[in-house]
Amino acid sequence: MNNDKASLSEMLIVALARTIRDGEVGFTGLATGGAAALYAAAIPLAAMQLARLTHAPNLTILLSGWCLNPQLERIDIMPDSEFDESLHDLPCEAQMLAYPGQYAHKRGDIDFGFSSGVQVDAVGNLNSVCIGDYRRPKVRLVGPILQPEHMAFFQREYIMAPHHDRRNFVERVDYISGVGYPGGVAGRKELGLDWGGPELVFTPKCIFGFDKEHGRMRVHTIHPGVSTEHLRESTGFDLGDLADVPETPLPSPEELEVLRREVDPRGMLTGRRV
Amino acid sequence: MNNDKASLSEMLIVALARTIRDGEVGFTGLATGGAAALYAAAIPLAAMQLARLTHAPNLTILLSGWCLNPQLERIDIMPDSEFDESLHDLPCEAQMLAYPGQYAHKRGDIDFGFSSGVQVDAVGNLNSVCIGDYRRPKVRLVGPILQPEHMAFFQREYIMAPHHDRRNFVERVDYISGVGYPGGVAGRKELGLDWGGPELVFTPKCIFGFDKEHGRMRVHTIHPGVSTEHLRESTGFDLGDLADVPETPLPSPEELEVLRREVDPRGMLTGRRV
Amino acid sequence: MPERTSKLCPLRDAAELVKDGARIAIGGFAIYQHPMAFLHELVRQGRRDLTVVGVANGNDVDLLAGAGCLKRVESSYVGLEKYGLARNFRRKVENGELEIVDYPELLSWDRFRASQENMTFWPASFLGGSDILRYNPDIKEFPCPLTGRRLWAVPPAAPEVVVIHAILGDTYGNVLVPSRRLLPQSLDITLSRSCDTLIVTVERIVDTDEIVRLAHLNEIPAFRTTCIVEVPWGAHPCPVLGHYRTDDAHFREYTGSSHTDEGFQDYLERYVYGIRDHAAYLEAVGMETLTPLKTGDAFPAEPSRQYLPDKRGAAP
Amino acid sequence: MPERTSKLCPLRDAAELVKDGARIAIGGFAIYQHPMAFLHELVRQGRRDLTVVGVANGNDVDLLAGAGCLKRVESSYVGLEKYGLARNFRRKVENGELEIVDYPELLSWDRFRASQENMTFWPASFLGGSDILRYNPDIKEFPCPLTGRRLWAVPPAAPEVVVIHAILGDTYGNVLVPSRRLLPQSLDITLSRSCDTLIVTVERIVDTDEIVRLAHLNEIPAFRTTCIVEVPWGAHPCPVLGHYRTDDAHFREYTGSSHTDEGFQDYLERYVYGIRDHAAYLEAVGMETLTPLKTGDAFPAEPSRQYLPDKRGAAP
Repeated sequence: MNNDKASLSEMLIVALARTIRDGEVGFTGLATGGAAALYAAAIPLAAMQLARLTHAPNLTILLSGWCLNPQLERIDIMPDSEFDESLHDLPCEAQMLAYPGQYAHKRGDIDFGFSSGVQVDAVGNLNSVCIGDYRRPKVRLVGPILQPEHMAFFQREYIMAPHHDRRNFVERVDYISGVGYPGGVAGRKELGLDWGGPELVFTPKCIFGFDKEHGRMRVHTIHPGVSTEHLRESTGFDLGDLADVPETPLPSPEELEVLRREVDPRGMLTGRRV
Repeated sequence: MNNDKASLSEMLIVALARTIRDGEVGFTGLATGGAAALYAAAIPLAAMQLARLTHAPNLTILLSGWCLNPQLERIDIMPDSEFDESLHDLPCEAQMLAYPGQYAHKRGDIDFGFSSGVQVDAVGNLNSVCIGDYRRPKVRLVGPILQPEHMAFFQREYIMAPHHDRRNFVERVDYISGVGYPGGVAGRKELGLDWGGPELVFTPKCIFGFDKEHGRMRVHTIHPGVSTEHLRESTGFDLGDLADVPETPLPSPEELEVLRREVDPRGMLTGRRV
Repeated sequence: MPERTSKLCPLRDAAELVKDGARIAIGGFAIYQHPMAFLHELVRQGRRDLTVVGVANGNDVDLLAGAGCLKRVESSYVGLEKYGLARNFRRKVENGELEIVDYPELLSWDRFRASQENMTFWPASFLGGSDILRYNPDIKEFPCPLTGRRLWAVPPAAPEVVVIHAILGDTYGNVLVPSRRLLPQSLDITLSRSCDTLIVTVERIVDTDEIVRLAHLNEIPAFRTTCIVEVPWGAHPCPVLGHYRTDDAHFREYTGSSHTDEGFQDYLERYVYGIRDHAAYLEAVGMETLTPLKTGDAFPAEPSRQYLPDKRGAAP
Repeated sequence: MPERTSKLCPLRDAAELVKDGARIAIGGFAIYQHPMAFLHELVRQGRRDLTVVGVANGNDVDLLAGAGCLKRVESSYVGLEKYGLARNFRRKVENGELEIVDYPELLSWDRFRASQENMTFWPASFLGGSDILRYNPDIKEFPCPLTGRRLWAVPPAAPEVVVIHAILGDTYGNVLVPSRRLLPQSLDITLSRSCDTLIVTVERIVDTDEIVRLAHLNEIPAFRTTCIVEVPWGAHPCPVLGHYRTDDAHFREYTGSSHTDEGFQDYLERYVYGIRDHAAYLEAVGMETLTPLKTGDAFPAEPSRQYLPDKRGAAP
């Protein structure tokens, strides 16, 4: 079994884990439903746990934003809500039960977090508020939630996109609930955003990075088996020259071994059947 | 014993208790040392307890600012510090263990409190910061502590003065740490103080009130046995016409009975030997 | 010695403290621990033109939206988490029948802190570039008086009435919050300190002796409470942490019915309009449904005070 | 699996994090639970020109003032409660050798909250008419951007280094605060969140298993802590709530000695300069003095980890 080829999830987990540095604080929420839960919670958690076991022993995991360094190996099924009674009993190092609490998000205590949006645009803005006109929307969504804080106060943000289609990756979002790089890093500064912003975007088809000077998203790596034409067709903004874009690297055998044996032996996070 | 004449403390306790209304929230600190402790804590506590037993059953007592409705009858000796371990074990209805806590002082939740100062002046300003020039003081005192909050946010303040001499009651304090009525109620409004301020001043010689229009202190009642000349000599500002000032009223036999039998049967608060 | 005043009050009278057009905040978070019995009573009384100011709302706002009680909502989230979008809310907003003002989540909490501290605004540093600003004329830019930094003044939540649901309280209005709490319970505490009129519905009224025994858990002292109402299962179908679980089947019935206005009117008929009061609601839901929802109790009840509606008869 | 990094550190090295001229905040309140062993070490190392920013200070500031370590103090109170005025502090201020900036008490706490939340100022509404304003050019008047109301912008506390004393922590820097706490312990928590450099001295280092068992009391997670030092009796002569009482006799010796500069230099010679380290301090004070100060323990110790300086030898 452990010689199987890496799955898409495993590839993303490992790529993400490699970008996490020792001593950081990572914040993840919880979400419900297959792909959404996988990208919003399971992949981030598995990546953090993998980083911790390989090169970042001092990483702090902030599960659901309030459960610090949970003993993830004690979870049988992935919890599907952030204030579930069962999470309260999960052994961990600290619980943040009041706000403001043990971390000072406005001081920049959080090194990285994970967001998703129904729309993401070419400069990395996020939208979870509405599709269409704000006053008479075609679809009213849930609202900005914690996105504005994620995209302003966290030192960097990973955008997790369970779906990669033209309707998700648009030239301009219909409502900016999380601010990307309009005008690049200088543009953010002018807006009063001294740090933070999206760093990478993980999708089922590629990983995006950012040209932070000009503020535009660019393809960082393409997943094996995805053609550049298919990627262009699935994306609502111009991707520029894709000639030199490398393939998303595969996990090393060692990483896969730690991931499968120690991080997620029961396949709860990767959805891998055991 | 219960037919004894009322003591000075008892007279002040009863006079104070009569001004407390049902449903109010009263805040008292704790202090150390004979007269200071008597005026800052014992008289206020006894008056609140008396009010509660006679006409204000819904009074909330905030002992030390954090212990709500303590069962005072369980105290053997008057605690002499606000965060004493023993106070933690005193049965009460609620404990405020964090700030901001159960009461919102900035919203005006506190109806009345008690302050004292080394100096009090003719418009009711308080000083607990320094005597003499601020930069090179003759005496450096402890600092403003909670006086600014008492004199701005509490609906009214009782000033408790254990000593009544020219050096305590001055025309102008050397440092205003608690604001009285400069310019009267209108003057306070201009300063941004929408409510609050000193209401009565209890001393061993008299009770002062305020002409709130002009903002000056005036003698409300003179204690029995104190002459108007002696009062003038003991006070560092002009007291005006004292011809019509009544004597401080004595407790009724019923009030004295409740005070001695129920509020303070062991004489802990009134200092009365039992 | 004169008697201390009881603040105990029937649900009906408590709901009358919320007038048409009032600005209210509702305890709970998303789909947790909302004072649902109270909201049902508001719907039954036909309240109109309410503004709800909140942090993260769910079936509380969706119910009021579906029953036509709302004019405006200020929040960071209106949704039903694992049960999907809040369909009544969504329909009303898409039809232009309900105004929504979007705020970031923790800033929404800060707005209640501003009210708790009587601040005339809350200073935020991070709104630049977001459409939060574009659609919200109540937020004003200003320079930091000390550093000159660009900041935004955000209006306080300023609820006229706050209603929360808790486990225990006494007749005077003291309310305990168990040490076994999570952020939603802490938010309720902030809400309770942000207003002048506070209504608390509780699962159970206890003697003040019990409050004294657990004084360190008394987060809402009597003087802050306007009235207290005993409403067992008062958050159903939401869970109450340390008391009972979500009624998953009821939530599915609710969301199923809310696909259309007509479907939701049927739901309301079944559980609100066609029902006399909360005791009748519990009968309609059925103890055979409720009892299995019980969890370990944060405050183990004295057996004599356990709520058995079929034995007590009268409605709370 | 790579090893997690220990943040355990000798007192001497921890004290070196506070540089001459630094702006520091000291845990505790008035005469309670200050990190006295740490302050003794600062004095021993001859630190100069410190600014202490605090809420209510006592023998912490008085010691540093008497030892000539201070340039400036920002606080609402410097005094010794039942032991009277802080005489070293008073003498320095009256001689013009120490600058004091007076702030109201809860506003002083708000200043730390401003730092915790990275606010560039804290808005206060109640300073009009007081001499707080007259002598403090750091506070600026401004109009509320929403209501026009007259307000004052107060600077954040902005400590460079915070030092607090607690009962328990682990080697990674997790620190527990017992549920049996009072406002001074809550203030320590606020302080710990207001800075980038946080030093915690603890009575006892425990296994991380114990932290996990009491995770709801972990108010300072490891990542916020810069270094942690095991210093039994580290607050003496102050009390530690849930651990030991005030050493009343020592406080009287202290205040008696502080009537004059000369007298206080003798005190320092006896307990600081003439003493190698904290273990030697405890020998100087004597276990026969310390042991009777013990109270019921908020965290009952495993017997094997109880501190017996005569048996363990090496100084922390």
